[in-house]
Amino acid sequence: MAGLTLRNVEKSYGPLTVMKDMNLDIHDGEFLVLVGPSGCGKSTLLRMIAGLEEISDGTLSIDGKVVNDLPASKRNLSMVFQSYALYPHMSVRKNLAFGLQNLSMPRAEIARRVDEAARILQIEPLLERKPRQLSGGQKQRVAIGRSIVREPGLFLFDEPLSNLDAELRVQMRVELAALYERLKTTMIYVTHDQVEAMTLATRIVVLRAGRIEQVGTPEELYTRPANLFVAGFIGSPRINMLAAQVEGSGAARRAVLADFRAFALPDLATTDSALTLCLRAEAIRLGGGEVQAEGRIKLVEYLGAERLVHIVLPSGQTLLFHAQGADSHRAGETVTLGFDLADLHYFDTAEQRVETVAGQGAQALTA
Amino acid sequence: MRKFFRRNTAGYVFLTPWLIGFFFLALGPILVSLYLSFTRYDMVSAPVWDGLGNYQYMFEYDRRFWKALEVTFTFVAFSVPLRLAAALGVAMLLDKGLRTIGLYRAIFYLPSLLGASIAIALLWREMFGLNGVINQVLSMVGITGKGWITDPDTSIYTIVVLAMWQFGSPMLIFLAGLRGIPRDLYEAAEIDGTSRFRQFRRITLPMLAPVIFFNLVLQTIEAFKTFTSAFIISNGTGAPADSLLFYTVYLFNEAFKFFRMGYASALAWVLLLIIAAFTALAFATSKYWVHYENERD
Amino acid sequence: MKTNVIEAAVIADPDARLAHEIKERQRVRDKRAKLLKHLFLIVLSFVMIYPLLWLVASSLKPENEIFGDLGLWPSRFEWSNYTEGWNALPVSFTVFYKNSAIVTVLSVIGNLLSCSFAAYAFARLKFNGRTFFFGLMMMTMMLPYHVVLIPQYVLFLNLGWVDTYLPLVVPRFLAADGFFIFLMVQFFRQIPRELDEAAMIDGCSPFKIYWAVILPLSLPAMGTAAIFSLIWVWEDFLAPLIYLNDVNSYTVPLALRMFIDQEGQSAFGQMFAMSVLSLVPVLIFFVAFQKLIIRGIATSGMK
Amino acid sequence: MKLTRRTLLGTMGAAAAASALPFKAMAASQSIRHFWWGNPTRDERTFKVIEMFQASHPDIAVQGETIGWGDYWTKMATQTAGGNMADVIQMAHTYIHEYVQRGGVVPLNDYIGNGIDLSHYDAGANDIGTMGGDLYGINIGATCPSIPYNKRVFEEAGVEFDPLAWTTDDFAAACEKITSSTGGAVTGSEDLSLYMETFEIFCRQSGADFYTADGKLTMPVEEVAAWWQMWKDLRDAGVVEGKDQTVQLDKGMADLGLIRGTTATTFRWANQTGALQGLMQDPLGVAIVPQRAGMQSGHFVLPSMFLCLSRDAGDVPAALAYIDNWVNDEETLKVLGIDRGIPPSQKGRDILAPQLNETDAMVVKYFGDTQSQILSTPNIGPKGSGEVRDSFMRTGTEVVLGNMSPQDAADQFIHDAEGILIRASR
Repeated sequence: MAGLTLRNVEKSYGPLTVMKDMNLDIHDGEFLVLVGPSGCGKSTLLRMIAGLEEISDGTLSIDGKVVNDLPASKRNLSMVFQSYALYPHMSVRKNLAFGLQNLSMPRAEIARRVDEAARILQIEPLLERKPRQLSGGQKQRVAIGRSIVREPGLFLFDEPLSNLDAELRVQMRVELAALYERLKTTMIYVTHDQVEAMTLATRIVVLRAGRIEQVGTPEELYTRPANLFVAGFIGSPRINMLAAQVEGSGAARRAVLADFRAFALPDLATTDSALTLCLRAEAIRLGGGEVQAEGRIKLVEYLGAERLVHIVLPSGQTLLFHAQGADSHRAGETVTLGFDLADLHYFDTAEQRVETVAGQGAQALTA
Repeated sequence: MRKFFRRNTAGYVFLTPWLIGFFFLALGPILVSLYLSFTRYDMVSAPVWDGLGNYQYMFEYDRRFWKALEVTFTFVAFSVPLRLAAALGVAMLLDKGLRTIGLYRAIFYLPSLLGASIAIALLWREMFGLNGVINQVLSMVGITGKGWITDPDTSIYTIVVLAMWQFGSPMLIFLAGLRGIPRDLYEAAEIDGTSRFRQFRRITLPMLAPVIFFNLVLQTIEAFKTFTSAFIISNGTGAPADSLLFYTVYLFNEAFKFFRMGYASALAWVLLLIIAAFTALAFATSKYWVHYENERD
Repeated sequence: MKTNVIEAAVIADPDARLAHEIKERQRVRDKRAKLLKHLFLIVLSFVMIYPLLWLVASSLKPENEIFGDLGLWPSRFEWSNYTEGWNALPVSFTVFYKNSAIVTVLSVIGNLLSCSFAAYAFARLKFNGRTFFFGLMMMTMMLPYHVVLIPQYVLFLNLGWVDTYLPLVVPRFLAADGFFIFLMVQFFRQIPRELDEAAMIDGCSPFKIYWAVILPLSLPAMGTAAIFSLIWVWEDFLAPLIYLNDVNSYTVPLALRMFIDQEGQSAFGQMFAMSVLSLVPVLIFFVAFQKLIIRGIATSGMK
Repeated sequence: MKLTRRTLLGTMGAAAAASALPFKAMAASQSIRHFWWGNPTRDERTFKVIEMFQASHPDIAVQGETIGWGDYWTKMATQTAGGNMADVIQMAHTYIHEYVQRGGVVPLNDYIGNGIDLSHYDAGANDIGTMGGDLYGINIGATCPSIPYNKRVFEEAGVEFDPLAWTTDDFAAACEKITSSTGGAVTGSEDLSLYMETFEIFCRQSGADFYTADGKLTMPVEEVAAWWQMWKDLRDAGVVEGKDQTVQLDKGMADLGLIRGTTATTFRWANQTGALQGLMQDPLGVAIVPQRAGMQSGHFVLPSMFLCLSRDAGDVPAALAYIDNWVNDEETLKVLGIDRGIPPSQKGRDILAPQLNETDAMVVKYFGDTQSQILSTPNIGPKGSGEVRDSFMRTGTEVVLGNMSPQDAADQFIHDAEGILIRASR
């Protein structure tokens, strides 16, 4: 079991600095997901934690001990790679046992652990096969098996599901979640898929360009995105964004939108004259809402239990609306749509979240 | 400091045998040869300092030096691409399918095993001679041949053919490289209906690039240094009319026949610079066409 | 259900039958291509093997027939070229083979070990000066050997190594041949780096990674290197020529050079006979080791 | 066994260097090394001689070292550069001056009659081994120029000639006759225009020598031109081998038209006749290099091989004993035979007379019969004369290929040769 602390961690390749002043506390026993678009530094961060990548500056501690110069094998962790990285010349059994043999563990103990891992992951019949005789999902299980036999204090996952097809990915996601429930060991998981992040994480770290954009539970990220980037990145379907001009001053400030009628703004902790208003797809109301506009339905995506309705506003902007599966709207219809002010997220020109002063989170995260 | 050691220790430990060999066995002789290139040295008496004399003579007076360069460049220009093409072609033929491959592979390697022996020299002179096999075959299709190997205009190409014929070592390396290409890439391409030629261009060539690069660099170096075949076929003289005066043949004769080791050393260092320039060029361009799987820098 | 209907329709469709026929025709064409390929390989084989046939034929001819008549078939078979050739020199070929075997086996082991060490460092380990040393290594391959011959001889003479096998063997344990280093570097770099990293996390030291991951996955490259190394050492004559003085310590290629005297009595028939025999061990090794290259299939195909 | 142990130790690395040292210590005792170029027959004979010598001199160990001609000189140069020459070395007349003039071999004057007994040698037998008044190389086998010819072809073509007194005209006529009678399948002779050795006799017939005693070039340009012109005429007449064979230089015996059965004659040193005969089925005869009408004889005798004491000789008395045994001991002379050339003493020839085979006997007879034609011994060439020979072949090639006239080529060659000698003398 292990907790991690990163203090002012920096990473540079020669003159190129890709990460600066990274500070993060990872609690013992949590499932932390690092998420962000490609090139955001999430893999680099994971590899620095693993000891595969040198830390240029700052400190990394595991359980309060600085491990910057500790080789990977001494950090009591295990890692699952995107390409599985199974040793092609060893049988599955050998792949699982290899790391344990390096610890010169008694033979019987190795056998016990390998068998147990094989049982948990249901790969017992595959033990004598070579990796090339396995399907993608089977390889993935073996790769996970290889990391659990070591019984490490910390699991690292580097986009482990990205090489699997959609169905398997969902299945493996569930199994991973179950595994976490069973082990309750600290896990750090890198992905670019926010669905994986939302479903697996106890906490999510959203990264962009080597910087942390927000840290929080999935609910926090979804309900209170700290900035426009997180708002856009977290949540599916993507959040609706509306540009607004602020007119007037003081209590008389009004938001002027292209398609909706202007409305009075609540008391916001900003004086910017332009705002971005964000609205989840499920917050849009057809035929209702405090602020309304006319739109035409362009497309309806039927997903079974629900429908995703694309509505084009007069200005040409498209909004997404989350409807029930039984909803009867058809493409081509003209509808009235609206929203409640309470459902709006406000972001200033610096793309940071702006809280309503009356609201509970008065202290803006940007401070 | 500790970090420095941690970073470097493993690398230097693994490099130790080479470092010992380089510093204790190779570097000394290399530096001595560089020193000798500035001297007159007949190997019997002590070397005499001559400054840039050797280099000056080489570039200003030595007609045979330029001739040797011409011969060698011609050879490199023809033999390297032809030999690599032959090696790659045959390697690809042997890579897939046939059950008797092992036998073919051994047979195709045979000429390289025979190397440049006296037997090969005798045979080559025979085959490309006036009444040789080549002319007999040509006369069947109505072409009157000539003494290919004794005509100064064509003799170099018989050595090119010899080099091509001995394509065994690059072939073997290509084969080993082809073995490293995952089969499923081809299977996927097959399913997509990709033509053989496109498969070659889109899969084989890029996947094989590191090996092609290796063969290209090494074959170029070796071609510049070609010695034995030209030496034995011309009885060490570079005849006819210096048309087989390969650079190293000239160098060898200057050193061991005419007792001018100092001059020969100067010749060697000029050749080294030429080869180094070509190799550097190859390395410089390699980043545009050679990619290593999963390599991070 | 719906799909079944469609399938049935396709089979009944004349176009589908045509497609089937095309497929069938393609199979025939593939067969023909295979036949052509074989034919081509056989013709090529003959071209490749002709010199060996000539060599074998010459080795079976009486001395005074070898050059007068260049046909392949001897008028009578002179097996004595083999029996007498074996003992024609002051020292029997049994000794020469033993000497060659010692030098070759040690050299091959030395080459594979030391060069793979250096190659692993160059291909996989990060250290200051890597590019610089790699450049130096490449440079050692570019200087014509003949000009370092004498300084090297003087060096080994001062070490007291002349007339022993040390100058032939020790450099090979010190990765003297850049060719093999560069060859292995190119192959090592093809192995996915994540395997090293997985092994690192699995608690492997750099040496263990080299030994348990890199080497087993480089069998084709190591096999190739072993074959080249064996052949080149076995056939090398320049270094033995320079460093060995005692005829009792001569290697096979050196012994072959004792048959021919440009200025006097030569024994071409015996020389050819012994040349043919000298190819046998190399060929056996070649056939045995090329399996390593074939086995490469098993280790590739990571993804 | 000794070597095996050393080798195994060697694999353990640099520390093993010490294990090789005992060899050095051994070399310092009464032991010498003898290095020669050989072939299976010569090696067998020489090792027999070493064995016999060691039996009679148990205190001296002799290590015999041998390799073929081509590699011999590379190894010799390397050993010389390293200061590790064998004590007793074999030299050829084409190389001895290079080593003498650079100090690679030492004068033997002090030891003659004082360690080495040469009193039985023919007068003048050691002239070529003597440079600047000092004897450097002891003649261990004499030879002379010769034209070996295919007796069967000559007879079938009906050529009648006196092998000891034919002229260039006779030679041309014979070539014509042979070529026409075989319909061109066999030409009269190899084109010898690039053989500088043969040209030397031709040149000497005019009274001129290649070099003066102190190494100045004296070969007349007219003689060079005349030589190349003579062969050009023969070539144009189509009675000698074509240019294809001619432009290959320094051919080994296996490449000779005489051996291949495509020409009837060539040039070789007389002592090589036996080796030629071994590669052919037709019987060989030997003739002199054809005489030019109205000119003097250019024939001469020279040692085919020398024994020399090297600069690096450690145990001089042991080496002297070995050399003395070599040239005097009757059993030794018997074992050596005429493999290295004809013994340059009556004593030696008498000892061998009973054991000669047919070809050898013919060669010895030829050697004796031509003694009367010897007028003088050519001066040994200076440093660089080896390169002059190369230049001769190269420039001559241009004539053979028809790129230059004999006269232009001769001018060019003499000009180049002078340049070569100047460069070599630095």
